[in-house]
Amino acid sequence: MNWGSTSEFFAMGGYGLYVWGSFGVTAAALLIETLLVRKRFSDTRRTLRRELAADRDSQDQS
Amino acid sequence: MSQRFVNWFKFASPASFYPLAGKAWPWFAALAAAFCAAGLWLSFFVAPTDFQQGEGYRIIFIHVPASWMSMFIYCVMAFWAAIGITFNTRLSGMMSSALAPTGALFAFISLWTGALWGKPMWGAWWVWDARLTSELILFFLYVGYIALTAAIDDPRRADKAGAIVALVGVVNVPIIYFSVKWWNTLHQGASVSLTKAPSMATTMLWGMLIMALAFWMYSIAVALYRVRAIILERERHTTWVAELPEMQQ
Amino acid sequence: MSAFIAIVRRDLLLAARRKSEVFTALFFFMIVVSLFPLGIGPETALLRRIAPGVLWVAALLAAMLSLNRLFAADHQDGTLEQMALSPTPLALLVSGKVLAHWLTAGLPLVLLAPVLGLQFDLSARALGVLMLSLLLGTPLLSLIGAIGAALTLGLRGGGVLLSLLVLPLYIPALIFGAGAVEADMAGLGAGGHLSLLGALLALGVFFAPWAATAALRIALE
Amino acid sequence: MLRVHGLACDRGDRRLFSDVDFSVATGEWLQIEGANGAGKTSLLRILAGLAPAAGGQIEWDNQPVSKVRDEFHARLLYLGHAATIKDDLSALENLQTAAAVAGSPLEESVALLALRRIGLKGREDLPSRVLSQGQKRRVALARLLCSQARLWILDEPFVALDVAAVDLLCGILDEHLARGGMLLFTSHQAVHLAGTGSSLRLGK
Repeated sequence: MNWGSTSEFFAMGGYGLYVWGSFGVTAAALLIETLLVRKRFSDTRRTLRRELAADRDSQDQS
Repeated sequence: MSQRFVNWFKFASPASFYPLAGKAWPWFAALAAAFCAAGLWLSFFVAPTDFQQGEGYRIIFIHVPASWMSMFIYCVMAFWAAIGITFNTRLSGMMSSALAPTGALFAFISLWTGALWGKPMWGAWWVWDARLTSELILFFLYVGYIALTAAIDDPRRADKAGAIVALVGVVNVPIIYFSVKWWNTLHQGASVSLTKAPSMATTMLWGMLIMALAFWMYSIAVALYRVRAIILERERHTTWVAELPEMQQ
Repeated sequence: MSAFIAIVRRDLLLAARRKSEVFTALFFFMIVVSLFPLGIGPETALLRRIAPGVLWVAALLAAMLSLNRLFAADHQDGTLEQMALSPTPLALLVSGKVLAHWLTAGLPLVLLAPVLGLQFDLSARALGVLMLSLLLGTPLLSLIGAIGAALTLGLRGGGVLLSLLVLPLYIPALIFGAGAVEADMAGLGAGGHLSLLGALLALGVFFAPWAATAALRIALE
Repeated sequence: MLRVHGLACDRGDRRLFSDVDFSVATGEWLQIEGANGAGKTSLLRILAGLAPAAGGQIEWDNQPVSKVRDEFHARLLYLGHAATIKDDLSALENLQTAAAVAGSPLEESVALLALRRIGLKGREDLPSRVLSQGQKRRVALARLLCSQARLWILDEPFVALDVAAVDLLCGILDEHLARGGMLLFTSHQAVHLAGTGSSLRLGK
């Protein structure tokens, strides 16, 4: 184990800003990408569902 | 033999790839999470402090794998582009455009972490190191690909044009890399390179490999998820989309 | 082959009838190069050091200016369709257009560069190497540019997109071209750089017309 | 002999036409009609090999056209909607360049003769910029006079022509058909041509 305490872990031997800046931004970037992809998929699915439902309705009526 | 050949082309159709991707992506996401946990544990708790660079060197556990991924993804895009041009399959273009944003993201992460590594080590946020410069140019190539495919309205045309850009780019990547490397040595002599960290211990190598695996699995999962969205957008008027279980109700 | 000559002849004729376009690019080259001393200062040693890079970057931008129109007019008036239907392979006709583009946009830069180099106090020998590197490098700019011009044909905001696509691909030409002059001034000899530039040119002559043709066929569909 | 079977064309998500069948034999002509946007130009472009078809076959001399593409192009003359005229070149230069690109370079005397017959005598060396719309069309049509191609595909050849020019063009087309040529064209007006011909209506 490299670290004596939690604060030592976060300080990273004086390089805390750089190390956590790297890991933090990476984690944030990957998380944001995941959320954006999920949103794109569900948006598409929602519009398609509505289009199809409208099509079915107009078919039922005719 | 012929049976297997037919099967491959069956999966190359969007209609059969869509459910396959839907089943596959959670597995890759789970693998990504597992490798990520293992990689982080290795890079923070197992790998020892570097006697020259202190704790700052831990940045390479994401910097190096992200650079690898950004280059690898570009090659995979070029591979799909070549398939698309040769066999004229619809899926290959969709795969390329599903991969591009993730590749660009990894190129960005590589540049960002490179800058954060460079500041304490070299005293500057940016140095014209051969690898960093090539990575920057690779990022430009990704941006060019995304901008071009976004500017073309017809998706089929966008796929074909994107395929040409990807192929021209992949031919140029090694040329650019070697020219930048040569330029670099001519101008400032050999500089400290990121990957040639002074004491490359086995644990460090393992940490980087496992993190690379995590990024790899993540890329596959995200690309599969994104390609599902792209397939739905492109195939919206087909009957198989209308008959999908998630489209009912 | 007669079709190839006809294309080159026609494009040269068109350029000769519209001289202003050729001269605009040339004056752009001159002005950009002349701006650098004004921005940096007139110190001769410094100017001599930055001269190869400045001249090369300016040549690169000047060659980009006319790329936009490389295929646009032919696309608009249907000439491109006629070229695609010609019994002569389209790639050969595209090479003809690229050659004409180089003769009107690249060669004048090569000829003008030594004059501008004098502003930066380059030695006669360095001027010679500069001309040689531009002579080998500017055709490469036209070749790679043709791919970008074909890909962005008929797109909204095609001009900006073209620079985004093409400029990263220009980097090796820039490095070896400017590097040749620098190496020569440092007494290292420009042979290595120039032969690499030549190798890139050979590669470009072989592949670029093919890629540009594939891109044009997409635009025609 | 050009034979087309089950041809279909898509634009974006929409199907423009499908199941188009026809054949054109030596000395025959076919007029393609249809409302704006019915796909007339698309059909001609597909036949010329400029655009891909969404389905169906095109046969040239009983062989799929994709297999004999070069031979087909050597026998084909396609004049599209666009004038293909460069404003900065003279009528003579335009004609000679176009013919050379099409693989059959013209002697200057032959080109001058063609321009004279199409009614551009004395205007051969003027820049096309100063010609009228109809005169520019004539420059483009002068190519027909010098063409050795067996199959002509013309998109709206009668547009922007005056009565005399329409008669002249009809004469040229008749000659082509009499020589055993084939002709496909689009037009909104009724055209009286010699030889056997038919018309095809796209859309409902």
